[in-house]
Amino acid sequence: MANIEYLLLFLVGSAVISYFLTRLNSFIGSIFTIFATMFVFVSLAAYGFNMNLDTTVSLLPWFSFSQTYLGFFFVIIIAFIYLMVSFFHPYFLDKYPYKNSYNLLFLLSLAGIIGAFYTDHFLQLFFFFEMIIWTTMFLIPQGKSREAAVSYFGFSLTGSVALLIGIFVIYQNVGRFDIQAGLAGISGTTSVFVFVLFMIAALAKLGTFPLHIWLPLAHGNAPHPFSPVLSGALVKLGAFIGILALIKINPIGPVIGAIDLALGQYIIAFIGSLSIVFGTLMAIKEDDAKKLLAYSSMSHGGYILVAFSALNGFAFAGGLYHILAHALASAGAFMAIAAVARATGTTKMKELGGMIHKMPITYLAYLIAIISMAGIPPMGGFISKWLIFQAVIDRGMILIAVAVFFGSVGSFLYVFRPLAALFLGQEFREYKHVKEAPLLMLIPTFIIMGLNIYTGVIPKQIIDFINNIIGENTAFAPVVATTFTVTATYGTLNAGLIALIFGVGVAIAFIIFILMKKSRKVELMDTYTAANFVHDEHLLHYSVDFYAPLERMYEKQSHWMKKFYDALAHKVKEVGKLAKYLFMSNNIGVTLIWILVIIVLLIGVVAL
Amino acid sequence: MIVNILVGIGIALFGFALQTSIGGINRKIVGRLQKRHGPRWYQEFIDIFKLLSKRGISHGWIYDFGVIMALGGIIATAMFMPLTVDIVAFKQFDNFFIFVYLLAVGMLGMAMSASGSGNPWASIGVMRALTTMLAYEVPFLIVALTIINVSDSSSLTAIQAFQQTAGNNWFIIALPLGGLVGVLSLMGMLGKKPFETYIAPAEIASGPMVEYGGKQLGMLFILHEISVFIEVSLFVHLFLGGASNIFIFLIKYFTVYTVVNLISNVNGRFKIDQVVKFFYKWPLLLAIIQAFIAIYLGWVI
Amino acid sequence: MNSMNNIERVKEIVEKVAKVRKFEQIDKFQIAFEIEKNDVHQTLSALKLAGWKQLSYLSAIDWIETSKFELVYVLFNWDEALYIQIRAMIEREAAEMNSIISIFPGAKYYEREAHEFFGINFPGNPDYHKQLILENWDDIPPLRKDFDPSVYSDRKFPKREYSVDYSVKDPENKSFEKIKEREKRALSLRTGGQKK
Amino acid sequence: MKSTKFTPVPLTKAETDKKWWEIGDFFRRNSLWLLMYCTGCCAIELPPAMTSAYDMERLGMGPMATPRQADILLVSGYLSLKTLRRLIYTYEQMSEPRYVVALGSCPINGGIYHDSHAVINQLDQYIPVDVYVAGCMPNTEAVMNGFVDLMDQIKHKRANGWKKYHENYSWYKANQITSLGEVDVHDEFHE
Repeated sequence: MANIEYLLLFLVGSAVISYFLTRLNSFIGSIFTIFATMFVFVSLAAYGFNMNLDTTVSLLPWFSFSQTYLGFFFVIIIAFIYLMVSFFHPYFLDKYPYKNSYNLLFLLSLAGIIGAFYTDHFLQLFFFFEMIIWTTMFLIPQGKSREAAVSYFGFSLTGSVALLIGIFVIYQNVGRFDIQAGLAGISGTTSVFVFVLFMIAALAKLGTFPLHIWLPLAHGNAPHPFSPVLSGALVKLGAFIGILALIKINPIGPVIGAIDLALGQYIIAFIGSLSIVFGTLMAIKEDDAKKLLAYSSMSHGGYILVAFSALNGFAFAGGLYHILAHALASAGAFMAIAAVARATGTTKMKELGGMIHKMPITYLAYLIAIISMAGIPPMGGFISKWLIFQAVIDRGMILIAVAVFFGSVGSFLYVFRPLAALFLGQEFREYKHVKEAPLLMLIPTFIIMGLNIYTGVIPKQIIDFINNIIGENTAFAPVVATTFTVTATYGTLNAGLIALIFGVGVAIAFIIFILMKKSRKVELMDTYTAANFVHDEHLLHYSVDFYAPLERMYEKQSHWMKKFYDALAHKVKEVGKLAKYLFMSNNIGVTLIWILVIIVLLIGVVAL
Repeated sequence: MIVNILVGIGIALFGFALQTSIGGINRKIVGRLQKRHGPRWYQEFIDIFKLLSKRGISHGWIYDFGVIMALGGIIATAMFMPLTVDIVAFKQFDNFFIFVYLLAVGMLGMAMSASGSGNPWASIGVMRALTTMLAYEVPFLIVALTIINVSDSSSLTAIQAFQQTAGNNWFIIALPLGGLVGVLSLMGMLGKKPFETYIAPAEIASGPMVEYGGKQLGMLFILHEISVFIEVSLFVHLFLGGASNIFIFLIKYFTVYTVVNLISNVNGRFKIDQVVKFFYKWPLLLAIIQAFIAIYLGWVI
Repeated sequence: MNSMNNIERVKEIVEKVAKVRKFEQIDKFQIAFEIEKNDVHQTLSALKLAGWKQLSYLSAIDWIETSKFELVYVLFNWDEALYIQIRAMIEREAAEMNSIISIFPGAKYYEREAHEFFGINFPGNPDYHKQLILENWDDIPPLRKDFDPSVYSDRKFPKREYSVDYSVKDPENKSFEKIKEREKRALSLRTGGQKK
Repeated sequence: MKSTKFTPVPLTKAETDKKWWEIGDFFRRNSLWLLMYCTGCCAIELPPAMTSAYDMERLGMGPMATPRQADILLVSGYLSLKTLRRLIYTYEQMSEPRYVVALGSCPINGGIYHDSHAVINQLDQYIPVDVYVAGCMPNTEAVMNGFVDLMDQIKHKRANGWKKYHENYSWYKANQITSLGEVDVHDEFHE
């Protein structure tokens, strides 16, 4: 029996050990981190599935744990991403300025995550949240930029302050810090207030519109192996809070009759759809591969919000499925980009090209990840999007459907861009020496590839587990699923059949291909150039401003949010300067005024 | 299961043969329109077999793999397509979204292969194709949403059956605005003028296909014929009440394709941003209005 | 007439900076000055200041009898309808002319062309010797008068040799039948395969 | 009554290949796609050949955008050295089998440019030409007739220019090098 308390202590202990080991030798330290993460993941997977974890507390005072299907769903996904990413550490650590503390912080943040999802106490939830934020905040600036960490911290702080206020409001009303009881205990205006506060926290963590500025900055500038964690795992904390608010609190407000949905949920769905559109448009425009994927995370965050706010069993299942599918897809994509960045030292798409000839396996990993990300069968993303579509159509949420469909088609555009610019196209001479990623890095790549396909072909186990969550948290009917099929409002989806038929189709195409005459192999540079002689492969590589005609149409509007936040930051700075002037001035007059004010106050207090 | 798969392959083959002949007949019709004789009706078959018999070039494994994946995806999509209410390989699994998204596998494969050839024009063509797709797909999906909501199923056979039951009109009549949007989107899907920006032979040397010759190009031609078959039959099933037997299907199919082709032949070509602006102006607006009318007000003729 | 005034004005400008050896009015809108080689730069800059801002063309003429090259600079004014040609004679042997790219940067390519086709050197132009139009030229510059293109063509490009004399007058020639057959076929093509 | 007994004779591989090749020839001659290399004045004869006057499409022919897709390289007019270099490049990019049709007298013997320093005299010294259409310029019937001739040649397996190019590659290459020099063109703007 694994005990959560022991797991936490084990993680903290191994964090310290890994610090010293890394100090000794970064490779050994990283290998140790892999084993520590693996141990945690395996014990969680072995005991957590059937809720067999031991939640008794003996060593840690004031802490209390309980296990839920919902919490486990998140924990197992995130722990899995952590495990996969830890395989990358041995090859990246030497590049970072504070490599000793890297593994330490990494393991500590995992401890924070396990705590956050297993606790049943609001204050502990907040504590673990802060633990995650603080550890990751020191991980992010080890990448390219410190500004990114500041931005990340600022927005996370907004979220956690909102969360804390919400917690206190609940405590004030219910008198307990217990999560289940607390959420169940509030009603009326209080619940609306808590709903808003919790949603602010959720939006900030999920990086959705309008609290999304940190997302591309943090994802784009974080250390390469940490971006998959940020996008695949940590962002999902927001989804967790969102579920608490949207499903558990679910305040009674005015109901929109046409779609039979409460106003609060509709507003969240609308924010989600704005996030989808905005994230899609920005991702299409982005030149840095990691920032592009970050914007795609934002758009997928929007999908998750839409799914949970539709208040429909299929949508709820679809949202959870989407969390899993997107975690796998975005981790896969980010890890592929990380492998490329390790080999070439850049993630800018205009500087890269033709990596497929050097790194075919990484390419395949990226391909499968983006197929899932774009929601194309036979990968996991299709099933989740299909479930979400059912709910959107069922409710008749037309405006939200526009955004959902736009994001779905738009994702073809942006996921294809790194594929074309970074992996395909001309082979650049400066990367002639590049080799495929080392075996240790290919292990997680293969595993994630396999899981991406698995989630898209055999939905049974996942849907069954999601049904447990539905039964535990909601009153929705469970989703009917057999080994290969999922049934929803408007018909049945046979994922296995689709994969099989796709295989048949490819087999037929392959037979046609193999029967016909063998092709003549030519060089990449030997392409049709209107018979001109071009000697520089950079000139034959189309990757800068890929969607120029489309980008031109919203170029001017694309900086609005950034400008708004810049102006806001400017105002905050001004207020800060005023405060500084008032309280920390060298001016004797100001000091005298303060002394006078204090004396008057004191006299007043004494007199009263 | 094996029987079903064989039926599916049969449908895909039938679709290929059908569209290739009708494409040839349409070339003849267009020739007559331009006061020419026009080619033989089986000219497209000759073109495809000729291409398959030639010895083309290969730009590396992704160039070949992409073509195989593209053709495979399209054949797989065609295998799900119902011809009539009864002739369908996989009953109740012919979900509308499969056609939209499985078609995308084929397109992704083709885009991958084209970009893998290393020709900048191919990439530009792919960019244009994807942008056009972003334009026409959203209005079309909104109309499809309305149809699914009204007919209460997303299975194509069920939608056909819904339209064929007494008292229900074809959706092109029941949802007139949606029908208009459907026609416009179909033209975008088929890459007919004025939305054929991504082929543009004189401008970007036939776009994605610039580097293809020999069997690869032949396979892309097969792919194109089958995908036209899928798109036109999708339109027939969604808007024109499907078909209760194969002859009705043939008549409807021929009519739709010919009409679209004739419209396209009297048009010029849009610029790529004009395509996007066009689709996000009128068709999207009409689609949303139609959805409001049909879903919230319940006005379905 | 306005253009007459212009011509007078241009004459004045040119005569101020250069010794005009010959003035020629080609037509109403074109005039030509023949000046000394050393005055060319001054004249061009003066005319540029006066509004003839565009160098339309720069070329050369090979006067093989007098063993001279004549350089012709054609200037164009966007505001007044008057072309000015500035002509200067240079020696044919080791032909050399200082570059004018400091006045008209666009002359870079004209000078390269003149070098390639006449072999005139342009010191001051950093890449006048680079190849511009001809690819891998291996003879004397082709537009010089002492270059015989026919000989070059015979040497360089294989010629078709005719063993049979396809004379139209020859009654024994079988090719008439072929021609008749072709005409028949052409007729059938014209009529779309229908026999008349 | 003579009884004829059908005895299946197994074909050798060479014979099967030949049969397939004949079938392929049928398709190839009925679907000839052109790559028009419009170098000279003869190109003006192509619009009437394509449009309603003569309607090339009824023979299954049509213009194509790139050499990869095309079957015929249509040289219309004189070839300067610079063009020839690019023509050869284009020819080598085409898919096999490939045919060359040359219009006008310039590719035959230099035409009115026979003594120019920049124009070559005889195209078949550099790449194999299957059909020459003589005339300065040839009228449209002659052009169409040239295409029909090519179809005839394909039918009777005489359009073997592309095979000749493979067999006598060194001879063609030597000719190209004498006239053009090594293919060594620099793009000074992007160096």
